[in-house]
Amino acid sequence: MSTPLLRATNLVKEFPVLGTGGLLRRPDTFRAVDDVSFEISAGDTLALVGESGSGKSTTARLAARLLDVTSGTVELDGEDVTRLGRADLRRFRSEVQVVFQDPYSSLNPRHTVERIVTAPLLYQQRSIPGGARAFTRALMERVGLDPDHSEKYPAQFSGGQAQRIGIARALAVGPRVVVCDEAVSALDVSVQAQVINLLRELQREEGLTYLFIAHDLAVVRQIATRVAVMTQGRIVEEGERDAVFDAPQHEYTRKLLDAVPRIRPEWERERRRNAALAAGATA
Amino acid sequence: MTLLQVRDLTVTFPTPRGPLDAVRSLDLDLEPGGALGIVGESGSGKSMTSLAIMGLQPRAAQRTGSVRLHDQELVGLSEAELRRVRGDRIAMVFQDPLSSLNPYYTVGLQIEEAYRAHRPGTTRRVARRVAVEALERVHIRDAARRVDHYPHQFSGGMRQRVMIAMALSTEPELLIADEPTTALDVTVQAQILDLLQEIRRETGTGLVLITHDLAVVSEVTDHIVVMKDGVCVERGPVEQIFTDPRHAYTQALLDAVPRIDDEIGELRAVTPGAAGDVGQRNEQNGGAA
Amino acid sequence: MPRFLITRVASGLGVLLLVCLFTYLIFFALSPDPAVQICGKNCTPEVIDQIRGNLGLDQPFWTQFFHFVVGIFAGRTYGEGAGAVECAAPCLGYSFQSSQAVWDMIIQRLPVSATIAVGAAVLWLLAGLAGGLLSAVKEGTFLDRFTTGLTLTSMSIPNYVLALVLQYVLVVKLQWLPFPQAVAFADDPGQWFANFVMPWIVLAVGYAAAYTRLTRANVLDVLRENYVRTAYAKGLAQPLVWRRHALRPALTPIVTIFGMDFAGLLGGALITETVFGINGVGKMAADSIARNDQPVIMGVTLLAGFLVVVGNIVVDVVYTAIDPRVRVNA
Amino acid sequence: MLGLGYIVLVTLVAILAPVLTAISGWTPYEFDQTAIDPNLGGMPIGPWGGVSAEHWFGVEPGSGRDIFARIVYGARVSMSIALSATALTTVLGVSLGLVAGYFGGRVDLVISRVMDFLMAFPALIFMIAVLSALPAGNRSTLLVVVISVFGWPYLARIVRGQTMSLAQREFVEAARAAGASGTRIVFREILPNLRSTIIVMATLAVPGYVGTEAGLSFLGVGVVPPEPSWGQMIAASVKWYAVDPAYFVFPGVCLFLLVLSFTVLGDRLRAVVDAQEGR
Repeated sequence: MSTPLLRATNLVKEFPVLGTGGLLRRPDTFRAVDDVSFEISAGDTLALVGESGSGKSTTARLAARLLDVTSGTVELDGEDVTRLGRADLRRFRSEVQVVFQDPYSSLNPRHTVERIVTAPLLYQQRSIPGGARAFTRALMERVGLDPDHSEKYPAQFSGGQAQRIGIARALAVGPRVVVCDEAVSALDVSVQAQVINLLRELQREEGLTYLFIAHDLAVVRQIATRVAVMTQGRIVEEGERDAVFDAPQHEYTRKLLDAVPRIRPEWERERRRNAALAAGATA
Repeated sequence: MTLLQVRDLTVTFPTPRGPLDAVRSLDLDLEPGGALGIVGESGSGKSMTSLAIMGLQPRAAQRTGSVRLHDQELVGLSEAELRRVRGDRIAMVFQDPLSSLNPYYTVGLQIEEAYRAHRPGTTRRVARRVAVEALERVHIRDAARRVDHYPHQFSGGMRQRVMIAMALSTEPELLIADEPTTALDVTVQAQILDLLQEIRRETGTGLVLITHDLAVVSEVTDHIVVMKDGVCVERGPVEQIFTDPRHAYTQALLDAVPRIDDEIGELRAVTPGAAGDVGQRNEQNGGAA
Repeated sequence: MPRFLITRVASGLGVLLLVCLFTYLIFFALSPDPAVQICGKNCTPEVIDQIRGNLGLDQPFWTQFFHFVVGIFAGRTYGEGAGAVECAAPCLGYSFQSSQAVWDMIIQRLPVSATIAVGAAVLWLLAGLAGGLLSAVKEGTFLDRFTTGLTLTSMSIPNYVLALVLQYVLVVKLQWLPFPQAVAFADDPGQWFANFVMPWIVLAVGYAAAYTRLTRANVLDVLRENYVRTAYAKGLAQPLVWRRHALRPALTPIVTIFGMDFAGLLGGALITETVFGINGVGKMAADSIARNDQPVIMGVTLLAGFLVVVGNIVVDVVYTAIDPRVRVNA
Repeated sequence: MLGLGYIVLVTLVAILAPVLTAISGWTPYEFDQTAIDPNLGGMPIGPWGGVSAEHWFGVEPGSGRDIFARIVYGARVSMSIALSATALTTVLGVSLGLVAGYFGGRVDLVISRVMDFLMAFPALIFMIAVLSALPAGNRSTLLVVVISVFGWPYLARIVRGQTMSLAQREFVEAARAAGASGTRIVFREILPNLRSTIIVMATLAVPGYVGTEAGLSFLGVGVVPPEPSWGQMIAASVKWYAVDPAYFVFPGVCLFLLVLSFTVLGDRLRAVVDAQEGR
């Protein structure tokens, strides 16, 4: 079997507890991520699902090396990246990019779109192919934004559009892996659907690999190929998407699935039938 | 005989570019013991609706129309008369329970004051017993001890239970819950929704549930109002809305909901024109507040 | 004693030690030889040497500094044999000018400075809180704008200018008040009050303006909080909402600032005391600076630093008592 | 608007001081014995402290020096010291605040302790002591340095707090994910977001420093005579104010108006910034 594109092995992350510790005393630690391992093959989407405090976002940050691990390794293409120096880290940053939860918070309010999406190349000291303006326009078109708005500021865009800017920034360096940390959670349902579609389309066209962090199981069902369920810093169940959703093995997974509010399937079926009838009638 | 009857409710804000309707010509009806869901995306005016029913819209806003609770008209009441309705006959639960509770006082005191505001002459002893009972009713364990704790000592779900206990302490006829589970985890959300259902069953309190989550309203309410840009685009019994939506916006919204037990297809996103002529008014004004 | 308090006291002591060291260092490096000063005109090199020996000025810097710090806690002895002078703890040395013990000088004048500080604090708290609340209640009205204008004006008058204006108008022209002179409260309360009222006003005006603005801003912020909306939704009357739900959260941060301001003032209001010729710690400091009386300046500096540090700690303790979020976590 | 006008006026006056005194005919250092009455202990001759066509703002009692000329040159001192001190404090406060707020940990610990120390320090007593002990040469530079050393923590504390909250925002994490170094994040990502805070704080610092300079000069440790300063003139007027209030009024009013103008300007700026940021 070929090596997976991204592999995390026995990840552990501890944080000092605020208010403990002093001059002579080590602070107490809280283990946010406790022995987590997973693999993602190229072109796949692994969804990390869990409730708040489950450690899923910390895991994502460890995988993207936004946080340093306490122990364990993260491998990209078989190379351990947890201890990369500055120059090698830059290479890693051009392979692994992140899309964040809050589109407004994740975009610098004082920078224009052009400055935002070209910043990664600048920070990695790479030249901008075709010049900043043309590069920005092409990128904006790719994520479904009007290229004429490249000189606008984030506040001038709607939430969904702002999240597209965030995606464009992630794509700017041509990454292979994109970590989506609750990337659609803050969006209205209509916009959420658009952004999910965009992410799927990009994956289809460019063979991107996603590590998708979410608490919304319905969203995960729409986008994941594999699912890992986290609680209290550990992965309790991992498997193919349909296997996890249709035949959950772990008690916690079952509890989680049971809690999700649903529109009754029979209503749903009837609605589709009605919609089809209506479409037939007008045709 | 209706519990809540809202007619032609309009909330208008003055803006530099002229007045803007956050809610326009809204009608609502709720039978005693019924549950009405108001669904909409951000900026649809659903939260402003709940505040306007209580007369709690921001000072700058202007409210017109009619809000009747049983036979009493609430629009035009004096502040003192309104106060007798608020918290006693209509109670509210808000989205973020942490910021909605005052961090400086125990939850007991905050429940007690809600009760005593409407039962003048109640002794502290009695009010305290009411507070403990209210906490017990929302299934907070060890209520006699927890009543003296501060809001930050509770978890998110427990805080929302405190808010509900506070709302219920006066045995209101109507409970308005504005996104009561949005800030909560899915397992906690399920518990809170169960609690709301249980309360409705046992006390006959009418419920107005405001949310952006279609699946939540489909489980909890029996009538639904769909709002967009301050206007009701569609209303009806829950089954009809979910099986045979008439308005293009409702259809598009339902198409866009990602479903957990569904075959995977392209989600049909709401296109800007889908709402038809409804949205245009506010778009000219730069969108609803 | 909770752990955070130990940490605070320890870091406070550290700050004091640094204040001590820096002041000492500056004088060591900059001042002309104090022995020459003390000795006066008809002086011989032998006498100078003897004075140096008695004061320990012939020793290296760190030794001098060490003796000084030890003296504060344990007392020290100047000179040797029959001429030795015992200086009991807390020993801050002796004035070069008057040969009085610095500690005694401070203790003598502290009540005067404290009187000024307390009176001014009462004034500015009353005016600041009332002005801020009124301004917040009447937000956007003429009264609010007037108060804002008044606070900006008050903040812009340098206190010595205000002091001179008051003195000119009230004393020279209208003759409502006498020229300030030291009178004990017990001897003549009316005279006592007449003496202190101008310093109180002069000191209070700037603070009152700042507290007005702060109170107004805090109250308006708190009124936007969700829990205030909850209180209205519960059907509470506006006065109760204000009193219980807005006032306490709005005023709590002011406690912090008040503690610091008051502590800062307790150590003497240098300019005000000088202008009015009131014999408090502040005027003593100004006089000693003019006469290069190093031990006195050291003493006042240390006292002021000490008061600020203590004020800080007191504020922390009070804060844990009034803010339940801090209380339970501590 | 009036405030801004006055600031512009004082700035122009400060820059054009030599031209103005050439027009008025008196330098700040010339004694005019004819304008004072030696029989009355050197009282200026004429009403309002000797205001006349010859001496626009009257003359100094005792010496007969032209007050207009001294006010004009005093404006130079006030403005240059206050503005230099503001510039220096801003640079110190912003850079140290940014560094402490962003990097946290030990760096923050050290900078924060220094700030605590400086803020607990009885600054006024210390400033007076240091300035009186130091040689009088180049007093202006000394004043700027001493004022700035005690002034920067107040700005740094605010910058630190804002930096800490900005550092929590996801765009900072995004920059890190994009490969930005700490310095780049601080200066490219965070600093632009502090722009309005810094402008407002600096504007509000100026009146404080105008007041501090005048206060120190009033106490006799600021600008050394015969070079004029408003604070020093006010101090000199104390002996005379009962008989010659005009001598006190001119520098007092000029000083008050300058402080007030900057305070009002800063307050307006703050309101505009708050409104823009929707607070």
